[in-house]
Amino acid sequence: MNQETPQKKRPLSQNGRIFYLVPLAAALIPFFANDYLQFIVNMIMVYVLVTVGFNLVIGNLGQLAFANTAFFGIGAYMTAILMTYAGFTYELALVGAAISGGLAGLLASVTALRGIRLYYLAIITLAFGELMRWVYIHAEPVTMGTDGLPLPDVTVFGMSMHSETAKFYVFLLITVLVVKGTSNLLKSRVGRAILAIRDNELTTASLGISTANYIILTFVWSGSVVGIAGAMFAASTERVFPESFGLTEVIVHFAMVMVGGAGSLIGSVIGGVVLTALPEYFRQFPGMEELFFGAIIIAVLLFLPKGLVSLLAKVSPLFRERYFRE
Amino acid sequence: MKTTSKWKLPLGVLAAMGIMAGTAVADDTTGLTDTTIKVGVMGPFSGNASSYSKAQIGEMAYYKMINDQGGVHGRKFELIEEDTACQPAKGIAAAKKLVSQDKVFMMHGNSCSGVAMAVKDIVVESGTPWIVAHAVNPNISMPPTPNVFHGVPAGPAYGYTMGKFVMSKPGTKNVVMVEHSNDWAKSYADPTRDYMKTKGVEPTMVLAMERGQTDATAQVLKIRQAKPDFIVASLYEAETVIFLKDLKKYGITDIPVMGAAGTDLENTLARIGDIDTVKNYYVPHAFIDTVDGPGMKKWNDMILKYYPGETITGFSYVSIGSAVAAVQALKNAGPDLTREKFIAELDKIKDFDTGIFATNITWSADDRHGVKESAVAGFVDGKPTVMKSWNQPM
Amino acid sequence: MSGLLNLSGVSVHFSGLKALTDVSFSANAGEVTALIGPNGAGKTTLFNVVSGYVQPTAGEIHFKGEAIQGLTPHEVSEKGVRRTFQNGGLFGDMTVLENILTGLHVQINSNFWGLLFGTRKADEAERAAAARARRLLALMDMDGFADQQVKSLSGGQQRMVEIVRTIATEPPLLLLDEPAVGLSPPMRARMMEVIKRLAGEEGISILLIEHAIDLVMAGSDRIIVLNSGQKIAEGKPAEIRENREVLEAYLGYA
Amino acid sequence: MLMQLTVSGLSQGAIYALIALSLTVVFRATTVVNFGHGDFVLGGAFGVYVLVVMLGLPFLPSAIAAIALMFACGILISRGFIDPIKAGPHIGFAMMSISLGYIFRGTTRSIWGREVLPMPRVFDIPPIFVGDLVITGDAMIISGTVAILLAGFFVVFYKTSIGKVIQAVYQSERGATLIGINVKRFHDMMWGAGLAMGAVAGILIAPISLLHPDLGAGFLIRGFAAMTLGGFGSLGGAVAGGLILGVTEQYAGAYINTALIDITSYLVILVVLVVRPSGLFGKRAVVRV
Repeated sequence: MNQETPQKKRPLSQNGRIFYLVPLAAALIPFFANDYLQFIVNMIMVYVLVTVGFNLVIGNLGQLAFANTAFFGIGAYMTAILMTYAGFTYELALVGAAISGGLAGLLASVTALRGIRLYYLAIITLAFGELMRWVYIHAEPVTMGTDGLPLPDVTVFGMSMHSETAKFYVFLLITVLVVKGTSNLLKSRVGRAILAIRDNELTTASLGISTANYIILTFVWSGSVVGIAGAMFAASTERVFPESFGLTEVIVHFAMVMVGGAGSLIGSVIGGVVLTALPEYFRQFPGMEELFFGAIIIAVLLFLPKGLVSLLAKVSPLFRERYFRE
Repeated sequence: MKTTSKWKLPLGVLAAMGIMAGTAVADDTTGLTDTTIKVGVMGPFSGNASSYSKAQIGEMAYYKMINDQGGVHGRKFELIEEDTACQPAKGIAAAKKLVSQDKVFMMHGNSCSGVAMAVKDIVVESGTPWIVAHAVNPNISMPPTPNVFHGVPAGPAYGYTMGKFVMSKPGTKNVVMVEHSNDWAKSYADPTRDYMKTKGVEPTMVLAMERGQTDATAQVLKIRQAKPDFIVASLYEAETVIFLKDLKKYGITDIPVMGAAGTDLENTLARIGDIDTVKNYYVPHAFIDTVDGPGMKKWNDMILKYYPGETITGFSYVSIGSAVAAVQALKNAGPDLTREKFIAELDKIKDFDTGIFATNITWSADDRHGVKESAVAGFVDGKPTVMKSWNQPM
Repeated sequence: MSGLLNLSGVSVHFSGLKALTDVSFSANAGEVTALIGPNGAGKTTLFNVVSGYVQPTAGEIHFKGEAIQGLTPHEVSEKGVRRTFQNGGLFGDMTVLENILTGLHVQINSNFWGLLFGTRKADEAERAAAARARRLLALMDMDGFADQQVKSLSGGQQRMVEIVRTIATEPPLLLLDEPAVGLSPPMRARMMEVIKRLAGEEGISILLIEHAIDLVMAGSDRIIVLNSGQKIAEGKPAEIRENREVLEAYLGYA
Repeated sequence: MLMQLTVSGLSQGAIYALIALSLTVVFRATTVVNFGHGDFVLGGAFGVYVLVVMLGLPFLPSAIAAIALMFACGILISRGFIDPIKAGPHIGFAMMSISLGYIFRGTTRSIWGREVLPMPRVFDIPPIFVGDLVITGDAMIISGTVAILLAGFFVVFYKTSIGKVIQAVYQSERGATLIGINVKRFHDMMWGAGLAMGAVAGILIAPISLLHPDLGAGFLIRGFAAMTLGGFGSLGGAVAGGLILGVTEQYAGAYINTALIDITSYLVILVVLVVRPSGLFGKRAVVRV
């Protein structure tokens, strides 16, 4: 590599500033929100990570995998199981959830690498997700079946996380770290390789890039992120139930990715926020959920295929995804 | 430190707002005005268990009727419906909304045991009086907590009823159980098993039949081989019909089938359309009469008055009895209502005839399972009949 | 076995169809070697064989003295044989710069954890790569297009970008599949100039498929002529111009 | 018992076969796997319910009307929802079809969510007893109807000029365009045919299963399992796969554990795709993307 003169101290780019401003502003939410709103805000962060993770596989890598609900459930159950049976503290269980989510991702990627792609991948991962739910229900001695597995007192570094406010600050920290880490990865050769594979796997290989490794990496990272989201979900509900990881969840995840913008990290954040908050807002019209999510995906596919973020990108270059650092 | 000074003012304002918000803590008269009582009604109004929400419909019809009669001590019920979709996470959001945003005086409802278990801690911590009016998991109100009451027969009560009925048939030794793998079915099947065990009978076979299955051949053929004296079928409405039809198909019409609460005879018969297939089907029936019986007419009329077009099934009545008891307790608490007084009055409800439950309600501070037993309904001479035990009409 | 790339007796049969029969030749380091021949002569098949997309039915291919037949495209690419595609292999959803950066992938010295945590080292490796990508684009006078979406470029510009991207991988041997097809005459001349410059200044050896005879004659050091899957001639441009068989088969003398 | 399980499995399997075949018809013609198909299958049944129970029409005309309605729905989906996004990534098709399915399900739920609807029994054929073996009226109606339908389908497909056209387009869309076939209209027709065939399956099963909005997911998964088993994209394979799946469910339930009936399809999908992705009868399975 030719010699470059690295700038010593660079001012934060506009992008960078926004990145830190949003969570800083968010940190003030507990001053306004009642317990209910705080819970919703916490759920928003859970779903932001769910979407961030899912988008990596379907948006960035362009693989149609339904295993996201499975990653989510595995993360949540792993957290509850590690805390209940192995006496893990929450922060350790969180790591366990990330690792087990990652392992589930590895499994999915192995299938993808065996040439099971597109619809085959979709169907096999759909089956995998439903099979996991069957396991949660029937592995009763461990999971307590449909009664749900309660979490022991959730503490982080010895401090209780029972209140929504405490959960909020822990979740905020996790969310910021995971989103920043994902952003770092995407704005590097890793992110470009993933995108290149989506566009044309053969060409990518011809550039000396090991496509298999990056497919594995994407699934594992996606699984870990969603596993972490699962651990947050478990802490939020304090009891893990099989019903939380059924087929309705699949469409919710899809909708979040599509509405925000497939293949866009900022889009994931937007999709997670909007589609967690909106249904809460529409609480008064129960029964509309399937119609709502179905209609919203169709509308996006027909009229806004790149999601809300593409609208914003027209307004401000801040929302344009960049896959390099300068 | 330019940034700090820039943030000082807004931060200070926010902190002050936070403190102010904090001081507005829930007190004993939360959710009350001189003319209203806010009641939170949580139920699965959407999602795949939405047929349970008939229970909330019945209960709300009752409250609306009381409102039309002038309310309680001049206060009318303001019902706030919250959907749980039978999903724990949604239920938690609903409970938190009712407690910390709508600030209801009391909560009455909940159909799904999973959701009820998930929200239990939240409700207990908030001190909101909560009458669980449909979910049957006994652990929701056991061990007792200061503010949670069970207003339906809980699982053990149903299990006791189902088990007792099965064992009341002379010579019952060989029992086969068929059930869904979900919390609903387990809450009936497990206590039934427990009761039968006390009588020295273990099920010969436990078979799974999942929701959405359209065929029960495998189960029925296994039953045919086992030749049981009684079958306990903890199945949801649709699957009950499929199961009974398949029994008939393979010529098993003489083995009695004990169903779970949630199906009723009239609708099951209507769906099957053939009395021969259902003549040996029995269901726990917590109410004084069958759906089409004269005893239920006034309740049916009440529901249809406020919810025209509602199809009435056994689910429709489940929560009305506890609403009757709650209204009684509110009356007894007098015009200067507080949560404390209300809870005290609920605990004074003893052997209370609700006019709809076959069994009276009794609550006390150390036993919140208000309804201890249920009757059973079955066909006698082709007519739906409520009965106490095998061959013993009420 | 003197050249950088040696083919000896390479044949490819697709279920009875003889796409290549017993082809042998060498491409030398630092030279532009051109493959010509009429449509269906087997040029693209030959590229596919060399780059690992098609397995030879018989014969051997050596690169830097190492046998590479039977390797996967990825393995061949790792050995240093890189190619461009006839129908544009650019990543349409990326900008020009990001495309070039993808070409620089293997040269960016950073690991997963460094990138994840955004360590200074990883950051700088990324930034240096971006700077280098811009310089490579400048080499082709393409630096003005760096932040444009690839989709918005003309066909010729896209091909330029693809070549720059392949060069970015610093390949010892570059396989160019019809780089000038569809270009305007000035662009074609420019393309040939660039190719020559690559061989000369950047030290990249080039194996080229090209239809435009004038370009090939002007720009290459050696020419291999294929017809019906067989090599019919080999030599310097001047020699090929004189070769009767070539004239008959290819240049259309009846 | 074995014979009885086989008979009942084949009758269930006939339904799965029809669902799998209708999925395959759309897939082969348009390369779109219809993830909303389970709900469309149910759509046919709900259509009949509305016409027969709510409007009081006789069964047979109602069934034909419901099938025609679903055919029209198929055309609408093809024209209004699939065609406009064909330039986009393939993932879009899957999401579109899932979403359309959810719309169907949401609609039925918002109308009948709190009810379990009985479908009237139309043909009450007494069962036949062969020794210990019972062949029920339902089984006879289902297998009979499906058999006739399948026979008709394969005759049309392999013996008529329409079938030749369909095969031609299956082989090569570009080629078909060259010989003057309107591929867009062909896609519409195949979507219509797929949904109509699915609707038949729904109408056949509804009198047995009653109607509630959640049946669709199970139908979809069983259709997928049957397709996978028979070899994705193979028409005959879909039929064979459906029958084998139906029988496998019964055997697994009776001889191993009744809890397995519900996940047989999932296990079939996982095992087949991992061990032999081409299925039992398929030629190629691995799709390079």
